[in-house]
Amino acid sequence: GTEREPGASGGSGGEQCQGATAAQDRYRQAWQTARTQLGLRTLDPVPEQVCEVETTKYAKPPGVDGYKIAFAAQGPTNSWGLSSEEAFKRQAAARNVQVLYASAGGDAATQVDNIAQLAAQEPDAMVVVPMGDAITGQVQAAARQGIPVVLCSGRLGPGSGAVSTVTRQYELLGGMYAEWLAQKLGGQGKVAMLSGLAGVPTAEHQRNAAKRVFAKYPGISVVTEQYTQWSPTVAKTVAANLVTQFPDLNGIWSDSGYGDMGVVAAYKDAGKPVPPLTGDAVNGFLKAAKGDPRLEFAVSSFPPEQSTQCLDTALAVLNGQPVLDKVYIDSPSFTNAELDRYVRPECGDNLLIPSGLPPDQLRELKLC
Amino acid sequence: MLIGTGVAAVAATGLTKRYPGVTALDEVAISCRPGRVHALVGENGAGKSTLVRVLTGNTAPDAGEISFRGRPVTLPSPRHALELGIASVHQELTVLPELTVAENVLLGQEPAARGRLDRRAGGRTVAEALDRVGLAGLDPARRAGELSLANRQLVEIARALVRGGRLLILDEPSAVLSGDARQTLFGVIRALATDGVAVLYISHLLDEVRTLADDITVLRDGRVVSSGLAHGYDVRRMVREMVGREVDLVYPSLLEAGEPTVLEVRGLVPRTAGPAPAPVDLTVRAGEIVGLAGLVGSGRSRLLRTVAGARPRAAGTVTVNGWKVRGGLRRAVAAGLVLVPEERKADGLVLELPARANVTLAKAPRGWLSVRRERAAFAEDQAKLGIRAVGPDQPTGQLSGGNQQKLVLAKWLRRQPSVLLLDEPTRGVDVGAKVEIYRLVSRLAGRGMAVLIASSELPEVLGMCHRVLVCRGGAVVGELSGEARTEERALRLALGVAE
Amino acid sequence: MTTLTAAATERRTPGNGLAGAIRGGGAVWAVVLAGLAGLTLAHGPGFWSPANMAGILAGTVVLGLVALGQHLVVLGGGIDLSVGSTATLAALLTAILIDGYPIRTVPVVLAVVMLGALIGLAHGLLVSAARLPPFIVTLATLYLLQGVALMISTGPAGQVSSALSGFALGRLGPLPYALVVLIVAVALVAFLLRRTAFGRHLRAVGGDPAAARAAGVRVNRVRVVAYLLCGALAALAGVLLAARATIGSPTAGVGLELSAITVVVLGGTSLLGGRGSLVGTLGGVALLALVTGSVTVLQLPATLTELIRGVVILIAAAVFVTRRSR
Amino acid sequence: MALAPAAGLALVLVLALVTTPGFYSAEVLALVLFQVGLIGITALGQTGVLLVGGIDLSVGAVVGLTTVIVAAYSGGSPDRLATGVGLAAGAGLLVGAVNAGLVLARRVPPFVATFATFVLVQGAITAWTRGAPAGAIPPALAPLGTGRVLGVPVPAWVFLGLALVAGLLLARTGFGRRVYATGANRAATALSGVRTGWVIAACYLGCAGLAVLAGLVNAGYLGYVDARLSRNLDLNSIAAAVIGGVALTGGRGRVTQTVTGVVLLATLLTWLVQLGAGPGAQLVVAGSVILAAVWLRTAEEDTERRSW
Ligand SMILES: Nc1ncnc2c1ncn2[C@@H]1O[C@H](COP(=O)(O)OP(=O)(O)OP(=O)(O)O)[C@@H](O)[C@H]1O
Ligand SMILES: Nc1ncnc2c1ncn2[C@@H]1O[C@H](COP(=O)(O)OP(=O)(O)OP(=O)(O)O)[C@@H](O)[C@H]1O
Ligand SMILES: [Mg+2]
Ligand SMILES: [Mg+2]
Repeated sequence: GTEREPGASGGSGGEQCQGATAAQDRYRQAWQTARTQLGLRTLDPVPEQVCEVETTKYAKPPGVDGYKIAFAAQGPTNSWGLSSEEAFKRQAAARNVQVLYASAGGDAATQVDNIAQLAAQEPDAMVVVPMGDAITGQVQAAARQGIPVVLCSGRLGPGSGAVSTVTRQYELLGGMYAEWLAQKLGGQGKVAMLSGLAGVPTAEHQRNAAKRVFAKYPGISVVTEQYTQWSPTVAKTVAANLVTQFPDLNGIWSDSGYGDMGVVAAYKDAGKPVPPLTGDAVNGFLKAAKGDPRLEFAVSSFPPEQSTQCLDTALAVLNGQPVLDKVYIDSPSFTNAELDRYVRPECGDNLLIPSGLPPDQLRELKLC
Repeated sequence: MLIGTGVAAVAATGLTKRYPGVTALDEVAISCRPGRVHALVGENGAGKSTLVRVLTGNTAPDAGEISFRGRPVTLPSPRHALELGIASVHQELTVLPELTVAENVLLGQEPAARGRLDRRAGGRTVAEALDRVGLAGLDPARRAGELSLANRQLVEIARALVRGGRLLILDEPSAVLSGDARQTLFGVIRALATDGVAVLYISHLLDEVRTLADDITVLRDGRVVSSGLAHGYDVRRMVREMVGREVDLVYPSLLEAGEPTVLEVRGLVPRTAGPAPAPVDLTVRAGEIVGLAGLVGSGRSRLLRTVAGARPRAAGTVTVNGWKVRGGLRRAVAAGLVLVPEERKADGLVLELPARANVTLAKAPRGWLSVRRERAAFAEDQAKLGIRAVGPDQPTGQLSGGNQQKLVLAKWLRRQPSVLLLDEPTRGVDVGAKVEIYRLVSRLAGRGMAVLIASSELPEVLGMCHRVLVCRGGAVVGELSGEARTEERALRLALGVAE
Repeated sequence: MTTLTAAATERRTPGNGLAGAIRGGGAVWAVVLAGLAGLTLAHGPGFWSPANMAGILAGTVVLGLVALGQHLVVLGGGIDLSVGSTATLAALLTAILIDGYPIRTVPVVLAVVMLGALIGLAHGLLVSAARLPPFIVTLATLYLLQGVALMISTGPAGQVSSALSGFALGRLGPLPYALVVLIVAVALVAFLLRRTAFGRHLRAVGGDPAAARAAGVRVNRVRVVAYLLCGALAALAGVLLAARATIGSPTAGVGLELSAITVVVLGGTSLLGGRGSLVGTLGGVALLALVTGSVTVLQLPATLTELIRGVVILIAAAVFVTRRSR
Repeated sequence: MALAPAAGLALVLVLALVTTPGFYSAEVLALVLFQVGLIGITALGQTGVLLVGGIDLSVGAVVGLTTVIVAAYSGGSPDRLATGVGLAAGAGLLVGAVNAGLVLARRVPPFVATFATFVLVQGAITAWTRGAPAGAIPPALAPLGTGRVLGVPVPAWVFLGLALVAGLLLARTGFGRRVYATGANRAATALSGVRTGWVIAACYLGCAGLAVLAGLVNAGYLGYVDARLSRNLDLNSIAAAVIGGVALTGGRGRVTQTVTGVVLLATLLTWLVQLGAGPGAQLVVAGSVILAAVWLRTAEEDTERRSW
């Protein structure tokens, strides 16, 4: 027909949203917390409707070996991926869940095949750490096959067919960094934006949220937008250019602590003070910040351990308990004022702060 | 037939082609008439192949006109020439090793119906063409790379025949061909001429030119020296005009060979994939020149390569001056045993490097390289061997065949070897250079070097060598020396027919 | 004449069969078969289940299409590093232009494939008419096309019609529908290579352009056609990427070029051109799909998956020995 | 002909002048020179491999491997630095040896052989570090990456020195002669008594060795281990050499061409960052400039040769 089709089948559309009032409150509360933690005057939540999803149709008893849950993971391409998986597996062991695992190696195209292959093994439920929007169709296919899918630490567009999305909200992160920076600069100044990888949702959602915030401040001008590939090496090269090109730069909005490590190194080499800076809390950055008392920053985290909540959500679905279509993870945000509380000088640069993994496991993974 | 009928198939005037440092063609005028075989002779580097490339649209001339059947034409690409009916066999083989024989024959002229290859028609055409060049027994589905050089050349000729043009240009087609195949080729050429095709024929084998040609043009340094009916030329005149002076066309007289045995080969069996050939024994004394004769594929090249350590042996010993040489080319070279291989472009030279670099390649220093000294070395060899080149820095690929061959010789002579193995040393080399190579070899032998020559030119082996060993099936089946060195005996031995 | 030689009849060199098979890409299939046998032993019924088969086969379609195009270009003595970016751009445009309207499906798919062909045409002209080295030309367009995709959208965009995504995601038993596209493309390329003058000319051009030109082959035209087909096939792969994703993303085809070249070379095609085996290329595709699939099926530890991939490629590469001495 | 690649460089310089005021400052120049050093060190190794008709895709993996080994072994302690560097060099050379072994002994096409080792090394790093490399870079390495002598970054000096050495080695020594000869015609060179296998192996080992050095420069530059480093299939080293005019078919190309290519690429990359044109535009500009640069490099004298 000539009609436009709706955004594919099923999914977490808002058609018959059971007003999850409590959840809605918790959502606003998360923004409120971040606001207080960073000491912001204002931080307006992005409008978002959280609904409760009926899951009785997915309810089923566990098999003899417990539930079989597929986990389409990012793969151990960095400490985040590693920690996410370790936390998931630990939780699975505790809950007597059998895990079917697949690693995407950080690549969406590989994950498309991973999901197809995991679905072929007929798991009771599937947890997917989305590597990009390219997997949408395959997630829909799995959902149509009757497998309840929980998206974990990331999201897809509406109509993906996932029962629930469990993640730290990108808009919260990108937005609060921008708000902190704008307020720190008194609404005036030149800002550089350093994102991760072009075209990758994790980077683009945060960047877009930040730009919406900066747009509210006419005095703030974004002088350049660069990508760091979440690599401190690339970030340092980019930042070295910032030093020379914008000697009067007032602030740096960055979405990652890995990038910040490079930024700090570049400014240190140039013998210049680092402008106020944002990012996620990576121990290497915090350790570097400790050596520079003048450094002002605001960080939060995208905790890898949220995978445990993804698993729990999947289990709730299998038990037929109602779940929220969007579960937003809360996690501490802090500024340089609280550095000493969070930094782990005894641990490695790659540790993500605050870590939810027990100390013995951190040691075993050589993170501490 | 005295004079061909009608207008010239192709006529060129004022053709000029310059390369950096050389004028390959200098106001050349030539005309080929239907029904006649026009031979083009000249020294290596005279410009023959350049003329062919210009006439076939492979190279654009700097100046000059070409007219085809009376009408002026421009030939921006080989395809234009082919469409006019100018077919050619180039000196550089253009047979593609990865394509099959049939695919090679039909290349660029595949019969097709609505885009789809007409295999049956193609098969018929190929079979017919192969039959005409005497390759009736060859499987057209074989990969051309597996064929011997000679058969690849015949495949190339078959390709030109399929084109069935009005002008057929053959650039040294016979250089790699055996006697039989040459006769077949001559038959084909005569038949074409009778059908009214104009043939331009290039060869260094002047006897062959004499028997085949109706007209002759002599080229020297890119200029036409003379042109006329073949009757007016004998070999002497051709040589004189080619070289620009009188050349004594006799083999240098053989000096008495010395006493000590320099090269001794005992029970040598090359490692082969198929059945092993019989073990070979041979000796060469100091100052002795020994020839290896045999049919194509009789195993001469393989034997030489095995002796030189360029391919592995299955059994046997090679002794040089009393020292046993174990396998491997480097050990052989160290012992003073060197090989001038048969395919000089593929195996003898690095064409991309300047001439001086090839001369010093076998003795390149471990440490610093002095360009000055290298140039000096080249100048020395140039004088000694009469190498013609623009200068020491000319890319080797631009040198003519004979000069390239001398370069390979020069390379090895720098190592002052005591045994020199020469595989087809005069293939594609002009008469003048040939004589120079003969003299050089005989001079080297005179200084006590042991020389082993494999050649398909029987008169050459018989004239140059003290002794001739005849090969068949990879084995040495007979030896001729002194008065017994006759072509007939050699042939009988090679073919394996009793006297 | 006094030359002593007679044309001996040529004999086939012994071992031609085996050498031929290896040259024909047999080695990769040997590795694939060994892998299949191993997987059957280790995980028999689960591995051969229709759903699992379909999963693995579906993984061959996109790579297979891109590899087919690459095969043509490499056979002709070129290389195309831009296929991943072409596929990305095609995927993004497919989703954006269809935007959920079923009626647009066919015209958009055709237009996108045409666009791919145009990109290929540009490559072909730059390489043959302007005589620029293909490696740099396509490296430049690798960046350029990816840049264009990101300029169009940095995020997910558009939406394909359900018919298209249904086709890309559906299966009949162990056979994904999308496999049909690959099979048709393989048949077409095989036909071109074996049954048309183009196929022969392509190998001739790859083997020795000067010789091919001298034989009257339109060298430039042949090259241009190869690049054009390669671009069109890459775009078709992009369409399938979009169809599988149901939406467009500016990173859909990132990295495909290396897999494609690897697969082609693993299959026994020479990067110098002129020699290649379609069967081998398909074997390479099967091998890569199998490696990715089996890691999931066998539930091997994640930290080892890349190591295993490397070891398998290394073994496959080391197994195929092309002794081409005269 | 020698000026041709420089035309591309001139193009970038003019574009930079027009679009980014302040590009011609000492500070930006230093940034360019740093990039020159970083890209150049591996490009020199790549040049050797290209000259013998090969290609080395494992360079990026060796660079990453070096930083991981140095960090893990030394743990940031200066006394263990030397041993760590030694271990890294050993590992890097092992990769080079595997490449050479595959190419020579098994006649694996270099593209596949080195791609396989690239994936393998990357896999080995992942298997070993589980994605999160531990340890720290000893500060003693910092001068190698961040130091400046006479205002010029140390990596650029290192590159300059190495380029001189490589230039002399290739153009003025018997070894260089053997490299060119081997790349241009291996059969004829081997038949001249040159151990072509060793020549080729030396090039792969040299390339791996330079990749190790580049890894040390990288480690010194950043002071941390960058887990992403080994995941980059580093095409810059190849691109620089090829843009400069080194033939991918072997036997043709000079170090000066590689240097030109390196400078061109480094200038381009720095200019792109300064341009700050956004992700898409940045790539579009990069692609267009590379195209224009090769276009300006007038058609090679011998275009009918196979050369991709
Ligand atoms: N591509 C080229 N570049 C530079 N010089 C060339 C080139 N091709 C040929 N020449 C030079 O032009 C001259 C004529 O060469 P040509 O090949 O036509 O000689 P020829 O008569 O065919 O010799 P031969 O008998 O050895 O085949 C030689 O001096 C050669 O060095
Ligand atoms: N025309 C051929 N037909 C069959 N086999 C051949 C032919 N040419 C070479 N061979 C193979 O190679 C072996 C030795 O060939 P080789 O080239 O050494 O002979 P040759 O006498 O030097 O011939 P040529 O004069 O062509 O160089 C033969 O025994 C055969 O196995
Ligand atoms: Mg000639
Ligand atoms: Mg021979």
